[in-house]
Amino acid sequence: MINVALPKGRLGSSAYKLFEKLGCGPIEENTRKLKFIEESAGLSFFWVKPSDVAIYVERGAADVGVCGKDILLESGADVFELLDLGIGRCRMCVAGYEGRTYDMERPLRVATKFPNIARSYYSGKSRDIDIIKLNGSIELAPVMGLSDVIVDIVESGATLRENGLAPLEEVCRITARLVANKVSYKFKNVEIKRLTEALI
Amino acid sequence: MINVALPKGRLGSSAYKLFEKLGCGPIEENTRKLKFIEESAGLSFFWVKPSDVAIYVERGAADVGVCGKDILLESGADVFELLDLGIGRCRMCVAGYEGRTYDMERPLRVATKFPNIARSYYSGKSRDIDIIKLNGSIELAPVMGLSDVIVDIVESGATLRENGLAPLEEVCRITARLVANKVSYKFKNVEIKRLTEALI
Amino acid sequence: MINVALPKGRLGSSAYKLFEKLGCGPIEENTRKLKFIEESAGLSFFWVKPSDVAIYVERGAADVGVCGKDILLESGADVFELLDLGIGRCRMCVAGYEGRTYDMERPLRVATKFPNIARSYYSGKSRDIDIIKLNGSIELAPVMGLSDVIVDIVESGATLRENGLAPLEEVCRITARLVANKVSYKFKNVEIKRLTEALI
Amino acid sequence: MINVALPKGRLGSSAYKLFEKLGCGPIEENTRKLKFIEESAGLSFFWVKPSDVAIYVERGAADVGVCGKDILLESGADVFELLDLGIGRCRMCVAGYEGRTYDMERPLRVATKFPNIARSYYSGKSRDIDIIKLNGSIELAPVMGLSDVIVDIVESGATLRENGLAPLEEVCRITARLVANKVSYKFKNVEIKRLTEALI
Amino acid sequence: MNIPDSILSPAERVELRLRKLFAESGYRRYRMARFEPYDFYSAHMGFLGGRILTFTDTDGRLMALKPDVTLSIIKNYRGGEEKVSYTEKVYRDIGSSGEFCEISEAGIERLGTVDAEAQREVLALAKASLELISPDHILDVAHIGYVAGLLKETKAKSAVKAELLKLVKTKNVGGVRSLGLDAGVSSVWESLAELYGPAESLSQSLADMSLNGEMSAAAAELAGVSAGANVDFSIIRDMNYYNGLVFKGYVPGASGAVVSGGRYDGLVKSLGGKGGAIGFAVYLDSINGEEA
Amino acid sequence: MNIPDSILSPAERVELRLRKLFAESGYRRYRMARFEPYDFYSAHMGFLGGRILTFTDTDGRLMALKPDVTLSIIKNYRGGEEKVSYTEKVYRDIGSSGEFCEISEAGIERLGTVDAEAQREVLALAKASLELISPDHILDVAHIGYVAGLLKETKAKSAVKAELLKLVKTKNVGGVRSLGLDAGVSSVWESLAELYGPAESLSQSLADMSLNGEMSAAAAELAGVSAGANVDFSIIRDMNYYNGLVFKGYVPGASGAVVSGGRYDGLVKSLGGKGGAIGFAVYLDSINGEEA
Amino acid sequence: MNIPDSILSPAERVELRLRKLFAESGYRRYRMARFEPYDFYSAHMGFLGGRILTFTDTDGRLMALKPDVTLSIIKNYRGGEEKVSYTEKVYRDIGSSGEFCEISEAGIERLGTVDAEAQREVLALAKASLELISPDHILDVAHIGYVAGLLKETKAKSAVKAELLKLVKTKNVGGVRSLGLDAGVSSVWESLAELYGPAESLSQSLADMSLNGEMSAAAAELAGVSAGANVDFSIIRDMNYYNGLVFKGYVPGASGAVVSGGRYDGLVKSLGGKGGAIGFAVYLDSINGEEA
Amino acid sequence: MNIPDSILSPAERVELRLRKLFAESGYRRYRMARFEPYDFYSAHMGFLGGRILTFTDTDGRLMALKPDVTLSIIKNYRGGEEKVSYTEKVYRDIGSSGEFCEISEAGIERLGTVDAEAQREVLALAKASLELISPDHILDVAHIGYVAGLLKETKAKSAVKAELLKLVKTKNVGGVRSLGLDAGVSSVWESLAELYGPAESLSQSLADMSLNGEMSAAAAELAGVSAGANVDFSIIRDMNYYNGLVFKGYVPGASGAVVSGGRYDGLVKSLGGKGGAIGFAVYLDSINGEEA
Repeated sequence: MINVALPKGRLGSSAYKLFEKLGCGPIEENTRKLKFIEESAGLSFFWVKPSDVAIYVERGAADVGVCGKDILLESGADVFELLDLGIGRCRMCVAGYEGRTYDMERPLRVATKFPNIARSYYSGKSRDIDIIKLNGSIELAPVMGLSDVIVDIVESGATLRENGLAPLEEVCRITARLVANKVSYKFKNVEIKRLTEALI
Repeated sequence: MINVALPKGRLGSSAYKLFEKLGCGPIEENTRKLKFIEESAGLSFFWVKPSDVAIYVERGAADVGVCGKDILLESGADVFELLDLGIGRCRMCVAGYEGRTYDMERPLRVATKFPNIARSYYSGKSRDIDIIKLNGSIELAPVMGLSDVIVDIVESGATLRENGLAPLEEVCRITARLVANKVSYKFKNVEIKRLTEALI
Repeated sequence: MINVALPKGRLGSSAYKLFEKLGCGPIEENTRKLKFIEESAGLSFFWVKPSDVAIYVERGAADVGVCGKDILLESGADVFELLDLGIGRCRMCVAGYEGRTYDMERPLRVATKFPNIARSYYSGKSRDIDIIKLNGSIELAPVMGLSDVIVDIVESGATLRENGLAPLEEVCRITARLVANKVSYKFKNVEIKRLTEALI
Repeated sequence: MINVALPKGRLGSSAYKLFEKLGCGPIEENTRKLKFIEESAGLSFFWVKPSDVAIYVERGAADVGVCGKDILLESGADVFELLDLGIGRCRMCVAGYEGRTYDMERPLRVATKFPNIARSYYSGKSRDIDIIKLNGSIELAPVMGLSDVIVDIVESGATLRENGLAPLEEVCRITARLVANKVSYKFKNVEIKRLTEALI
Repeated sequence: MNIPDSILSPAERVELRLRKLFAESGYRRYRMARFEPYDFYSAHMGFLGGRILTFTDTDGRLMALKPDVTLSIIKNYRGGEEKVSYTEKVYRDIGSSGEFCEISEAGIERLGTVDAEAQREVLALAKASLELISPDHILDVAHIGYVAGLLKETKAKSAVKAELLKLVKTKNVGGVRSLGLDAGVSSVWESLAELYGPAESLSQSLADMSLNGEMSAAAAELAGVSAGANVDFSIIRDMNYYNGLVFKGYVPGASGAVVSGGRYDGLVKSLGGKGGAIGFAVYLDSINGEEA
Repeated sequence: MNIPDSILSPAERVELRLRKLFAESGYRRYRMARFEPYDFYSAHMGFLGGRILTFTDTDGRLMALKPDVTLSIIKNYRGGEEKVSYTEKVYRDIGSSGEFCEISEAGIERLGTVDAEAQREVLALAKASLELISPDHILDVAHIGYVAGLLKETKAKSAVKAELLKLVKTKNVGGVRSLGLDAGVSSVWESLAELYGPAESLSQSLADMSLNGEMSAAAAELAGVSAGANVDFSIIRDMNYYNGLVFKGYVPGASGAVVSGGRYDGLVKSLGGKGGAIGFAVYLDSINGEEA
Repeated sequence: MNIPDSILSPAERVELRLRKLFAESGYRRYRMARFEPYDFYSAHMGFLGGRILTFTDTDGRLMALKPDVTLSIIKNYRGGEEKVSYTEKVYRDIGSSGEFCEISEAGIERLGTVDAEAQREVLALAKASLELISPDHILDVAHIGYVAGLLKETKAKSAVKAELLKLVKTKNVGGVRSLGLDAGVSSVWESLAELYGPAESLSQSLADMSLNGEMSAAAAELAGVSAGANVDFSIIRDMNYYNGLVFKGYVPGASGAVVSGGRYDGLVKSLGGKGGAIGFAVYLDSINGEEA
Repeated sequence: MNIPDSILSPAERVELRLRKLFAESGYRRYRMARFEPYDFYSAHMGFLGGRILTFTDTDGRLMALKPDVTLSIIKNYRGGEEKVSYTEKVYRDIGSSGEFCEISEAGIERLGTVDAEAQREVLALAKASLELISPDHILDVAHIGYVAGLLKETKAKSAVKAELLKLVKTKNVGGVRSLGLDAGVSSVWESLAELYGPAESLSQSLADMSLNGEMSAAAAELAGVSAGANVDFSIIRDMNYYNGLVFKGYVPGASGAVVSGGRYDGLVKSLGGKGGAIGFAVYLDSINGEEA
């Protein structure tokens, strides 16, 4: 029996669709439950916050999981990255007011949900920054004068435009991945391999 | 003009209701916009993630805000706590499997959204712990064997029961507070005082 | 057989005289040899640099020794101080040019053979100092402008006068002591007690 | 007027002899005084403990000095080393009991007047040691069981033999040097150059 | 000497003007070249608060990056009337980022007799310092003695008393009320938490609220020196060190106080000295450009 | 001497059994009483990885809480054939909590000639060590030389090559493919990332995939020593230090490898020594009770 | 399990024998995996003495290399009758060299009621521990209460009293005499400094020298438990922590005590606990080969 | 603004004059608010020399008390023509006492094209800086390229070459001779060690002593820029960082150089940058009162 951690929400649903190929029942019945078992497929699923999938897998509470690349980069989770599922496409960007310049002598105030990604991105440019860790509506930070720029996920860019902001620099591209716990991978190798191939 | 940070969601809505006393228009029109101004009341509102209100106020991006006590304790934000609004009542609890005991020689694995609160609570009992920081569905952690217990908000306790868990210890009681930035409070003292009195 | 460390030079000779009471042969024959045994008295002697006696005794290479209080203070040796032999009287002093004053903003330059004694003396007066560790002719340091003052042993004070210096402050008074290794004292208690009483 | 620091004792006397070439009066009159001036030669001399010469010169209390290489190595004094005077020849050696072996698992106990030289010598062989800093009669340390070996100056080796010890390893060769303060050398360059040439 | 403004940053200009101001007011300069042992500071955390960076000196002693200058000045105080000023770099972690920075701090200490005149002089200098930073500014004052007096009237466990002080510092009136103290005392605590406004207009009510001589005396002393300032008891400090007047100064834009001071005879005592002490520090790095 | 199991923790029992095992196999014990300077470790971060705790010694030198024993053994290696074992406390930060702990580590180093026999012996000891911890266990092997050879065939910037290694370590086949290398080479990299299974069955394919002599030689060497183990190239280590066989051992329950080792002639060289070196460490603290 | 002596060092053999001894005497084992904050130790320097190495944890807290285990055991003591033993690595600078080492320490703590029986048991275990190290050994005892009582009779400044204790610790009889105390009191201090010999023969004189009830009681208590030991007041410890029996054990060759212990209800109190505490530590690294 | 000298220390007056001088010469000011990681400095010890104090930041990173500003300026250099100046506090242990102090340092860096004109300008500024400190001063120059050229002609082990440089730095002519190098080369080394005097008079001999083009070129470059300075090769610096002109300035009374600088394209390169770099530092704390 393989333990699968799925991200709640839209990403999770499209992720689960992929598992139907393995003979898993339709999602309808399942989204309501926190966890459910698909005997036939030898799979046991549970839903968690997207940003929590990585730690569940890293610590072995799940054998495999579906997880955005952004989460993997931010958490630095020590897991196997078996498959790019090609879903959940977006970009990690620096966003702010176009054409505005900032005093290089004072640290740049960066609001973000991804402090580690932001830190490594700017240290690569040896730019001093003050990280302001937020949990949501990051795009509001510059609007309210809380930060100079933000580092965040950009899909359509609509939210940014609504707030008069624009993507200024692309940090990296994001998609969802199938990840596996390193020890589980070895002790349940056959099952996990089968699963992986089925999802390709 | 006073800048007010409101927490998105249920808490925010009931919080805003209190402002209607100050002659603010009905919420319907306003929940859709990220920010909106109530000229008459001399108030400018914006909605942010509940857990972000404290930092907006502490850093002066908002003059005042509505914020759960849990967030204040976790962030340790340096703000004035002007009013207990009496809404958003709940308890911060340690929850887990009733009657289970844990090896005192190994650190207790604690899953939580509130690492600082958890740390100070257990250090008070000089108990070694491993904090597992999660972002949601904390109650799943013990179920999946990710942690021994959790430290989280408990309202009805229904979610815990569904997962076979129970509140084991109460850490503290929570309600929503009206908080103010310390410098704004002084430079906009009259307005903020009026606002406060109106909300009592 | 008790191992005795004696300080070379004048102090050692007068110290040894005290042992003659225990039936040790006259010094003449013995000063020439580095070490010599007095079977009858059950004593074995050896001569070392006065400033080395303390460490020989502390580390048990000698069971007992004769040692100036200045050496004990400087080395902080962890030994029993059994007897004040009343010989080798002198004073530890701060010496310098009378009536000269020094800029309190800059550290006082102190030349000395006794850095630890000097340091603790001045830290007691919370005065910043620069220690200049010398091995001899300390009185020359101020004369040559190497230091502002010195911390050194003063007997007659003649040497200071010759160099136009004078004792400015007394740090402490010095005499020679009979010291014993702490473990030896316990395992050879009877013999060491007899020895001590004989020297009173 | 050049300030010259001379080492007291045999080395100093033979060193001073070299200065007679510059028209300095015979030593007899001078050894008694702590300091004396040779107007004609434009030199002012003073006698200090051999091990103190280096610091007098480094700190500019003397413009030049005569100093054993052992002192230079031990003190690491930051001075110019203008001339090898070829006097005071000897060797720095590790000495101990021939043919004795020591438990490599426990640090080797090394008695010495030269802790820095000893430390760097043994760290070069990555051998753990316990330094026992003594001020004289180093050869006694192994005899009394205070240390396993010693690191010390060896001239004839007679003293070692008397104590049943032998030189085991040569650390380096020693002679006396003419050293100069780095700033004096520049501001009094002509005089110091003349002096140096005269001593060659 | 004449120095072109162009080679000075706003903070540096203020710093030099402050030094001029302090010197003209007869405050001799104190310089702090060396570091202090960590244990010296850790023994007075109540006075410092915050976090201290440590390093180990070349002779193995645990030292601290100086978080503060006042402690060293007091330590070296040998009695008598002293007027000392300083401008030093100190080390603090700056807000959220938690990273440590070297920041500039200026300040004065007046040691010896601390009478009303002395307090007025120091408050005047604090106001003058604020003026040098920004024409638009606020100076808040409070009096520790008043709180101490009130504590004496408060029948409660020490844990509750500690809680009370925290509630006043966050102006948490509701919190005070919820402690369910004896009504008379409670109402005073609530007022203390709530109170904010010009000293002139509030002095009377402070006097009226007094429950004992200590409080009345404190109210009177405060009234006598605080002209032009606002009363705000949320600025009270550790009562083991501070014992009388305390004050903080603010300018728009800065995220916290730019001037902070008070009277701390308690610190002198705890450092084995005698006599009174009053002074303040100016946090120069919170000055970001727009200035007088 | 006879010791009642009751006074020993599971980890301690394993530790003593390991010491017995190593001693009987002719490995003399190495003891590490003192600390090493921080710079000694920081110069070989590639070998260590992870974080190092520093403190300053009483004479002002920056020292490290030993994160590892191997480095010290190699540093003191004076050439010749040596068989060394150790059981020491080392200091690492344990996973997410980021807090540092003192953990027990045992291990062996075989220095000098490292031929097939030597490799088989060390692998056998690794297996025996796993057996002492849990009857149910897995031993994975890989060969750095094989990867080194493949890198030679790979025309790409060093940044890309570094990326390739990271992708293999996370078994990120898709990531390899997306780099768009020349098809032939890419397919080998993809297989390396994907490959997992018994050495017996995979040795042949490794041989077949070889693109040059170095790879064939490596494949052959691996085949010759790896009976009973699984091939998994995700365990490869820093190539500046490791040069041949590498391996890791796992037991159920432990969150990571409990045995980790390989051949690191490169480390000997970088520490100024001569000759080969192979060995492994056993992480005793990951042992939590259920044991042989 | 059966372990060949050959794989154990002398110190390790003693350590295991001690663990057996402690376990059989009903002492449960305490393990200390994590480090404590520096401030925890620095607050109790009087109990520890010596120097503490610090490092900063990954979350920026100033931590200490544990110099001692007792403090942590007491800190975690929740009342009731407890018998705890430990064998841990601790960190101390070794004598002159000033360099820090990791050294092994074993010990026991008996917490709760500390009556004569408890004291006899602990002393017996101390003796048994010494026996395990060397058949030739000495156990010295003293009683803090006796000194405390004497101090009460001593009319002198606290500085002088501190000096008196230092003089007793160095058996400096002359030093005591030179202080010129009131003759009666002085002579007792002198005897305390001088006194050394079998408890059996000295108990009477201690009783006779008593100047008050506290001293008599202490003398009686000491007499009741110290059979087979020597009396030596130079081993007394910090009186803020120790309050009754103290003792040290010696073997030939070792440069200091190999066993050190006593009663420290004061420490329990200062750590906010209730009840008595007595125990001792064995310094395993001073064991260099020749053993029982 | 006009500042009364009285409120400034001699060092501060010099500092402000230097800032004026540098600003007027077109050097923009660089400020260094934060600390750098220790590893950043330790990787360039050859450039720094001396000892570095470390502390651990609140997020557990090992940081350094900045011992130097140049490294940070170069690290942030993004190419192009740059003229940067600074005045910062740096941390060094002051001579024998071994205690660490916070000391003031001012300096400039000219980055980009370093031609004769640039070198003359920087040397002129160095001289002007010395003039601001004391009318009586000395400026010494040397050329790393000349030594590099000579090393190429020297057939010897690298250990011997290292020794040669040390001997030149201590003007140890005899030491050079005793190495018994090939006569021709040895005599040049001996002259380098001995050489001291006005550049004007020594330039020719340097040219004559040249053994290859590199040396001639260096001699020529030095002659072209060093008017008014003394030649002294004892001031040469680490050749991995410095590559051309080096110089030091002295005033009477100060125990070492008060100005120290040179050309260090090598440092730019080792920090991953492109282009040349020349600059110098002024040690303000060696200024003790008597000044221009």
